Amino acid sequence: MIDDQLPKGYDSKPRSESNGDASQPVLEIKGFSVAYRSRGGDVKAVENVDITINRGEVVGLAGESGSGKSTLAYGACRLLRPPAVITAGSVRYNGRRSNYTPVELLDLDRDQLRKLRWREISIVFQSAMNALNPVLRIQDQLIDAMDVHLDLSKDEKLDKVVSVLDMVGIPRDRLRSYPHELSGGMRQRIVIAMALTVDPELVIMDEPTTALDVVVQREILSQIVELKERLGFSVLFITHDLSLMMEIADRVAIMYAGQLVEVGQSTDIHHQPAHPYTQGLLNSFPSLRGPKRTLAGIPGVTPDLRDLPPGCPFIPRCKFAKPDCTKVEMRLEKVEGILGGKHFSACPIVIANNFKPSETERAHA
Amino acid sequence: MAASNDNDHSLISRFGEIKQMRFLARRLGFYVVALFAALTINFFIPRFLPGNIVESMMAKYPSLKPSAQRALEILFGIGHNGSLLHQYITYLGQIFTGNLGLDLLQFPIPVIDIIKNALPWTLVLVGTATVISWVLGTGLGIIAAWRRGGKLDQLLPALSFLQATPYFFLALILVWLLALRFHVLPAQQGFSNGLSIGFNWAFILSAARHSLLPALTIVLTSTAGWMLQMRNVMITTIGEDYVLAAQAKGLSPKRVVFTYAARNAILPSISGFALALGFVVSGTLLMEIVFNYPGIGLTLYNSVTSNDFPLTQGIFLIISLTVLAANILADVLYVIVDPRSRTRAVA
Amino acid sequence: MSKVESPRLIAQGAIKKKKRTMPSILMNTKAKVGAVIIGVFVVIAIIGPILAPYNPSTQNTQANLSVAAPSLSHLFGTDQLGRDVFSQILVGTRTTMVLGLVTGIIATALSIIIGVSAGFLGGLWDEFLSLFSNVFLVIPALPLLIVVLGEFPGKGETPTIILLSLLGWPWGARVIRAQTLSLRSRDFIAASRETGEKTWRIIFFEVIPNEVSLIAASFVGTVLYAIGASVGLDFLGVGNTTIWSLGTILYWAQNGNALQLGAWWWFAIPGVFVALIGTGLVLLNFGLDELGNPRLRDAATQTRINGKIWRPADPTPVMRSHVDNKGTKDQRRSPKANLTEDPVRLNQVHSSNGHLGQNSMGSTTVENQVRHNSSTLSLDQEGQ
Amino acid sequence: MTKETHTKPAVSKLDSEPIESNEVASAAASRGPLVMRAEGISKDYRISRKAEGVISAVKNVNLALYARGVVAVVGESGSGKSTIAKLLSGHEKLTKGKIFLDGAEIQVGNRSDFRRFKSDVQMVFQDPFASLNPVHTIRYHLERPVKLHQKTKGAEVETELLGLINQVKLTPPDQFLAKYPHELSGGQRQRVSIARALAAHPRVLLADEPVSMLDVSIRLEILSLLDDLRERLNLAMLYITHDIASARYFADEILVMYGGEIVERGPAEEVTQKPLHPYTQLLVSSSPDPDDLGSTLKTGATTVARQAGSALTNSVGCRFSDRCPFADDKCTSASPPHVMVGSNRSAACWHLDKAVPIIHLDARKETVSDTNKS
Repeated sequence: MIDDQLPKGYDSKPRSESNGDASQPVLEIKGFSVAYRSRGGDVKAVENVDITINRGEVVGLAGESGSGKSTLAYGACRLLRPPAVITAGSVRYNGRRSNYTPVELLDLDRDQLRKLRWREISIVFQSAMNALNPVLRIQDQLIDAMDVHLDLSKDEKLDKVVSVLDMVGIPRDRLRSYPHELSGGMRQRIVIAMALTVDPELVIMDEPTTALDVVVQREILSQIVELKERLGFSVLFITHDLSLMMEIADRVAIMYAGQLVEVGQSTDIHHQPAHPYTQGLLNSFPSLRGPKRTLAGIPGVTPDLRDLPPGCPFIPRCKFAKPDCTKVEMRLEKVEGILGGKHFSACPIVIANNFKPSETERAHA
Repeated sequence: MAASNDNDHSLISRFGEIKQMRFLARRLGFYVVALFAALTINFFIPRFLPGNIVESMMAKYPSLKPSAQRALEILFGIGHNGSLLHQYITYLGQIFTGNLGLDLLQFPIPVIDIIKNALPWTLVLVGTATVISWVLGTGLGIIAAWRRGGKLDQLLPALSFLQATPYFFLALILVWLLALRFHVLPAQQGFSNGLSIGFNWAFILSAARHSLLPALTIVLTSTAGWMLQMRNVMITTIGEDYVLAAQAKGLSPKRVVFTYAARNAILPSISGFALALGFVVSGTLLMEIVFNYPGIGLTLYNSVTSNDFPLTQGIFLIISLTVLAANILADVLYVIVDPRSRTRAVA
Repeated sequence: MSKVESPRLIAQGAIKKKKRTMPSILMNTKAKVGAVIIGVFVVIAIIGPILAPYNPSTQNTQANLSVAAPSLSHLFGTDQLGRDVFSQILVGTRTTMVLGLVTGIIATALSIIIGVSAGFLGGLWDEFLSLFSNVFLVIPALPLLIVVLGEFPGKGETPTIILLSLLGWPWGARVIRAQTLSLRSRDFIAASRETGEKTWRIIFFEVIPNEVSLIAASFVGTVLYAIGASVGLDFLGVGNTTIWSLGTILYWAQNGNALQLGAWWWFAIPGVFVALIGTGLVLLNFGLDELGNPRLRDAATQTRINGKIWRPADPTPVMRSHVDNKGTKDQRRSPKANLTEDPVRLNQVHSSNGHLGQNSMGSTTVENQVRHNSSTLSLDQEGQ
Repeated sequence: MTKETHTKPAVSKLDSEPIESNEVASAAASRGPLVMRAEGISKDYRISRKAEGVISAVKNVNLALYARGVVAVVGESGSGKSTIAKLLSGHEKLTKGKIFLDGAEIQVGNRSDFRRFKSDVQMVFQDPFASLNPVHTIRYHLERPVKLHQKTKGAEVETELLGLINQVKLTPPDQFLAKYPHELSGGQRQRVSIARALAAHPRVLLADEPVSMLDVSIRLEILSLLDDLRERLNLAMLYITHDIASARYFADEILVMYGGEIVERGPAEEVTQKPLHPYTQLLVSSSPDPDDLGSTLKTGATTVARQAGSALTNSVGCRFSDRCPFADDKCTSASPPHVMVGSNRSAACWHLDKAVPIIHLDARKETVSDTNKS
């Protein structure tokens, strides 16, 4: 029944003939570039990014403002508007409702994408106040995605909405409320619930708790993780808070100036950051527990994306920078660290010459 | 799972309640003050005018009987009956009983009766045309915003021209083209001579035919304005996160456009509607004069040119009241469309 | 919380930086056209009366000059008294423009005074001033003007200017008040209090400079209103019909049965002049709107992708571009890829930047991209 | 796991007499002489005419700022921490209480009083994108306070401006003066903001979330700039933040606020490492901890704390009681007084004896994960 609703081209084969592989990643982004066209020139907001999200995995995407992390996520879903243009790459989605046969998102037309959206990939927006339509009741905003994607009766939909709301800890009497009648924490929960109404395979979370206090943030994140375990979706978690990311993500990708500079298991990156930028970032967070460390931060300012110098974009702020760095072509390179695992960095200089656990090394590592 | 009763919630609803009360009180206060302002302006106008208005009128209309002088003096509160305050109170009393005095030109027909004859023409014509142009303009604005850069958007300069064209000038052009050159439609008056006003087909058809040109004038000139406003607000609204969210949900474009974007974009248009009504009334006044249309505007003009002061005063008051009534209507509409304007405590 | 990372911000940043080099209002096509139109009329208003070939009121009783169609000696024809319409329009444009501008200045000044004090002082002041302007807003202006001006015949344009100014300020005041209210709560106002600045200095040096584009828009709107209303009043003959203005020309045309005589030059030309002035003002305001609202500005810049209108519900366009050494195009990926690039458009876009400038554009396959992306260390390769 | 090692703050003192919180010695006092002191300050906002329509945003707060010392006020949004900054800076009027500068009570009745007060007490704002006027150059932003407070003219102004720019390490100085705010990055703007505050040569700097709007990599630079400035310029500093980890690094003393009241105060290291009050404990345990490999966020085991009730309305009893795991009838019927724990620490809780063992649980978890790693 569900299969009938899927667009052609993303589920044409009947399930029995499927030769798909369920162990393949849910989302595979390759060579992905996004540019903002403007009269002053192209702003290369995302440049040649590779990233995969495996089934049931939480992948963290971290970086400073303007590093392109949101652009990457929204661009992969093709939700950016002009002057944004996808200039290169491929985004393959691969889920159980597509019989694990990859679907190339960049080739789908509007109506095909429309059927795939939310059903397969849903989004928790950053600002709950802005992501909810102020003139519609909560109930209508939760149900309208089901109207499009699920073939259920009105009562069944309502039941489902109530159960999803219950999962995020919102009583059902709030269904008939309008967004402005709810507190910030409640709105954020509603936005999370909204992303789960049609059982997506992948949920993109764009700084879902940034605006909240730590106590509420912790509660909501615990709920998200519990729901993830229970419902089995994958998460792309976007944040600028690296310590939070280390805690919640299985794998972490670090972005700088529109490019990926480091990808790896969160433990690898935590204990053995291989890119100077990652080291700097980790070194920017005061720790609440354990002995006090000397914190350094990263001097300098983020580069102008319209006018990137050749080579590594981090050169002006990097303490390991050498003349050779201007010739580096930004590519993720496997790191052979003491922890092993899948760990890649875009800094060949540090990797080749003096890769060792940096001075950011933890007291206990 | 924890019962969710976030800390600021009760505060939010309480603030909401208080804001709501204040908002209501403010609107009510506004209506009361605006009403009194209209009445007071009306009261003072004859007093600002040079000379004794009643005597100059008596001189102008020799047919008036001395009894009329007394009536006029009461109406204008001029003469020898007490203080200004007393006059004002007498005047208010008269207004509230619906007594607007007697007309001079067609003495002793009460002013209110003349207004009663003229008002329906204007209300039906202007009301219908305004609603049509608002709906049309808003609809076109939605399309223009959705297909920005499209054909409709390229018409913007032409539409600005239409918006900038004075009502009466467009009316002149239309009369010249459609009535005088091509004789498609009648140019003057509200219905053909020889018909009597009543519920018969001959009259209704004639009235409809006569109203086409004036209606076309209003629609052409005011549609462009609504459209430009709606287009700009709509483009701004399309940039909101909730529209993007609707799109990310895979909702049909129809639902994204109407329920998410347009539903929000229309709010300023509604509150602008009431304010714009004043301009509409002004514009149609000129238009009625061009078409010699028997509405309230033409009646006002005639009363001014013939110094028929009681009628002028009465019509001005009626127009003010109509604009106020439209404001109330827009307020109610706004409350229906925007839930934020009717926050109440949630149990 | 870190600043929201928004693509919009990035794109805007790019635009903003560009802005420094040129007054931004002139970058806007609509505003440019509007400014040119208004500029032409200002010139006409200044030198028009000097250029007028005839005295606009001089009658010419020659029979063939009564309601004569345009000719070389009478460019816009004559009226039924043989007066030169061209001269009337040149003289009348000045009257109408001066009235509009003077009213605009007075009414805008009132709007600023009332709007800024309501918004900045707040409290009871705000309640009172807002109420006051709301009441003025619902007073039907034209009927009132007809009633009052009907009693001051032959007094020239001064009563009209005074009355129009008195009735024309509330809309601007409302907008300026709202803006002031939002500025007042901004941190930089608190910061200047922190510095110890006096209130008047905060108002004039911190608040008002931030409202320039709004004040300009309000001024333009008021001029538009004043010209519209005064032309209407003159057309009715409520003002002084012996003064030449675009409205009184129309009044005489209407009285002289220009319509019935088919003398289109008599009523159409002055009317089109009024409409053109209005169009200029509307366009100028449109430009100001776009200036103050980044989203409108975005909408004005990028609307067509590959010659196809992009609608907000459409997916992000994919315009794979690959610069190859020969400067030729690769084959398109598949016939299904309906969003392939439009070379002309792209070249335009890129002509001003160094990234991909001289090369012609083409698309590349995903496979190409993947190969391109192979994970070999590339220290030995040349940079671009 | 031995109890003794982790209960260093003298729990034995818990049953000592209730005290006024201003009797607690400040951990910042050792830095330098007392500059500014607030005694029992309160701020009520009236939201309706009715008696219960009063919100006390700040209730009976005592604090003292010492030269070269940093006092941090930590709490969630709506806890009243920003109101404290507004009260101390004279932007809001006190409902109750007194503020002393150098022992003299502050009266800011008229404008010249206010300006004089402003040359001693300056504030740095949270949002560097909003706190600079977009239409003015950096020069204008710095010149005004210099002219107003230093009464200098001509060349002296120029030296003063370059000095300020140098002090906040914006180089090269002459280039920055001619720029407009939108040409600067967030970090640079915040430096300008700090320079503007310094232009008055203040003795007290109130920093209201000075880094929360900045990128993580920049935050540290700004904080170390502030740290450097207080040392060089003898500034007494109030640091308002929701990030308790940054307070640990930057401040000498931490005041934890909840519902407009100070619930716990003490030396930064002690408050963050051995929190006493149940709310501080919740705050600390909720902060993200990258070292916590057994994190509940990875396993999905939820430990949801009880939700907050309305904290700000006038109610009797402890304001945290409706979220507190230890709350009983006593907590909802009477406000707890501050209990002194050591010479420079106190917490306002009826059940410190019950609450404090939580520390052991927490500490044990830490140690367990530590042993796992090594």
